[in-house]
Amino acid sequence: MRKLFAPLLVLTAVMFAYAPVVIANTRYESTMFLVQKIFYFHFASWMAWAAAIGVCGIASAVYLFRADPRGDRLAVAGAELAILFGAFGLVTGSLWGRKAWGVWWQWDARLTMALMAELIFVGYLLVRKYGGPGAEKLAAGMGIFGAATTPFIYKSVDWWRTIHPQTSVVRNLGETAPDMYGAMLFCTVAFLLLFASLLTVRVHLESRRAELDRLYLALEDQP
Amino acid sequence: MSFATTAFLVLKKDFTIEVKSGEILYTTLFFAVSCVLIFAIAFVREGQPVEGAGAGILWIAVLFAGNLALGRTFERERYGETVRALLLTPAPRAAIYVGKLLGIVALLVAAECLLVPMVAFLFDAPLFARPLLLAAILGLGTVGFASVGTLFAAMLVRSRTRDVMLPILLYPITVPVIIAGVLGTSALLQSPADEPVALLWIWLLVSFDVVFVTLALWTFEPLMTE
Amino acid sequence: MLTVDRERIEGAEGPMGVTPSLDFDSVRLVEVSRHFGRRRAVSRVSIEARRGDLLGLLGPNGAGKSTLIGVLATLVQPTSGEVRYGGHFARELGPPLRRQIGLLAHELHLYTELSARQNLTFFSKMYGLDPRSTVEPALERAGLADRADDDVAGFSRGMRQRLALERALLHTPRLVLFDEPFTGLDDNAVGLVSARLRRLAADGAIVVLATHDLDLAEGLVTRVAVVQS
Amino acid sequence: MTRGLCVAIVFLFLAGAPVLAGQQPATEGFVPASELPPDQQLPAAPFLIGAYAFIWLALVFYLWTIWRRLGKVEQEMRALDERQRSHAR
Repeated sequence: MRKLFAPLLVLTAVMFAYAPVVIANTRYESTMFLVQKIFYFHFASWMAWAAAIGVCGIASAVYLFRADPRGDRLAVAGAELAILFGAFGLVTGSLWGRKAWGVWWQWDARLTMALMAELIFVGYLLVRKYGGPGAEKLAAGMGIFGAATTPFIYKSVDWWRTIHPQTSVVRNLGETAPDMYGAMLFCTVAFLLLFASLLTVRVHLESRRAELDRLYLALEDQP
Repeated sequence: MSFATTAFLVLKKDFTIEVKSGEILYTTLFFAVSCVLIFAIAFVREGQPVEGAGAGILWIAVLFAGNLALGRTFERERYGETVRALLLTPAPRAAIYVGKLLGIVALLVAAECLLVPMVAFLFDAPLFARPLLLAAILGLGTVGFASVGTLFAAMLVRSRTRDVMLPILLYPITVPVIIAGVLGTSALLQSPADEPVALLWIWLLVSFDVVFVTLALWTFEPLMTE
Repeated sequence: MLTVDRERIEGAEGPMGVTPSLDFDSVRLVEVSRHFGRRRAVSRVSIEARRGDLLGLLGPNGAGKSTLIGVLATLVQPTSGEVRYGGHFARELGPPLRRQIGLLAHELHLYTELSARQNLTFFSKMYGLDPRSTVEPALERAGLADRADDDVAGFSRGMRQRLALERALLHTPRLVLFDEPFTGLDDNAVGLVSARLRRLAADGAIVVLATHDLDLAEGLVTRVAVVQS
Repeated sequence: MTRGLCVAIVFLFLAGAPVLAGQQPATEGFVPASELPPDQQLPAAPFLIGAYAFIWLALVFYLWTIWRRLGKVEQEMRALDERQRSHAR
């Protein structure tokens, strides 16, 4: 991982720096014009967010059943990044909504779902912080259940309120506007790479903390 | 020890204690009733209830009371650390979970038997127009909420901050149950009742229940080991 | 020592499983540690106890005795190190192993809302025993035959302790774990509990007793392990 | 080593920022003005810039928190190391 990290970082940074150029070179969408360009980062944020939730859920299960501390570290990192990318999605979505629908918050299905999911992962961090000794295990339960409930929240909120563009829009893009589709793919890959680098850095922080704990214990063991 | 026998024993034990003291049943019922009355203050305008408030009030009362009942039930197991004694028996641990879950569900169903007529009466809601569909929504929603709630309350027994942690963890995760319950019930309260929509929500509740009961059975044992 | 058929053990978790029997002659902790972050509950403890031993885990409060008892009871997972029951590891065994463990902690593991008889009946059923043949003798031994149908809530500390002891031993476990069993007992009750412990060890059980009270432990335990904080 | 990496990330992202800033005005000139209705052009830009700016700021802020937390851990490690050495003496 360590060997791969430096190239990963460089690639992420280059793609990220180049993304605005790619976006600037796409055509304007016919009904929303300029504000539509938020979409590229907005969509990419959700992809990275979904990846973060998946990582948190799976890593929690690994920690719970294998008692492998690496699973725990990965799960914390996943939960924090789910909050970060969720915030990206919520804020860009809200700004888009302000322009497209004239209100900041419309109880739109996807935004509402994202807000609920944010609650779950903030809850995850709260358990870790205030759960007392052995809270990692409680948090692992929260991680598994949080990841499992997200699709249900998605479906239920979808049926409750739907004014968000349907996912078919994304599919149609490939045929109607290949440059838009390309830019979307480019941004998604950039965000996923960003997610991977942030995950690596955050896991590194957690393993340093574990190392510190180990040193403290070793110090106590000395005569 | 078979799975069913264990679950039944744990349920019977909880039932015996509850019949003797009645503590959790009466406090939960009283709390649920006061919830409904408090909501009446917010949702009754000029002597008339706000349209469609009945479904929301009914579900919020059930979920708040559920949280209280879960906390009390496991406080009882924590006192004297009987939860450890249960885990130490050779009985399958998942069966202990099922026994506790059935107890909570029975308690909440008892509370609903009181709340439904009360909400129908106070808010002029035609709750008894489609009794079977309403029973299905309430029953499935209760099982969904209680399945996650029982697991979390059980694992939080070890935590000092369990009182605040339980609602913090439980409500966000059971958002689908809350949405499906409230919207399914309001679909039934419309005139005429919107049956296809109610069935859609029932379908969502069924899949939620299946997924979460399975997950809880699967994770109960490792989550309960310290 | 009995070899255990893995498949039958796994079946024991299933709906129709029957708990197979399992027995062992010794319990061994090898380099067992349990940490909570940088807080250490137990650090690299190695002890061994055999049948007939009355092993005293001595040490001040907060030295991790309760955690060790929890580890031995399979309720607490060690961070590192291994726990062996005879030739087996704890994680291989599950229900058949729990069938052989009896635990009496400072908290008494009794439902105070239920009567003495109801408590014993419930737990004997949970252990898959026949309550008709186990409950009455246990009540007799606890000296509670005449108060069998009174709620535990009305019992004195000594009565509760005697009942808790019999509850923990209902299923005649091979490994008997006691965590501070003498707290709040008068001299008479201490004598009774001590006599019961000696008899258990003489009957071939492995008895582990955790206490901070050196005076009581002296003359009772046959082997000593000191846990330092 | 890790601290260096963190600095490198922040630096690289910050280096990207001027590109973004430089591109924003360019996007408005990218399509001939006739293709955009005049009432659409101005009001949309702040939202777009705001959205992208938020992502950058939040990202930099998050990296800063990781950096700070990592710094704290490393500092504590050094303190521990020193304590151990004085202990040995």
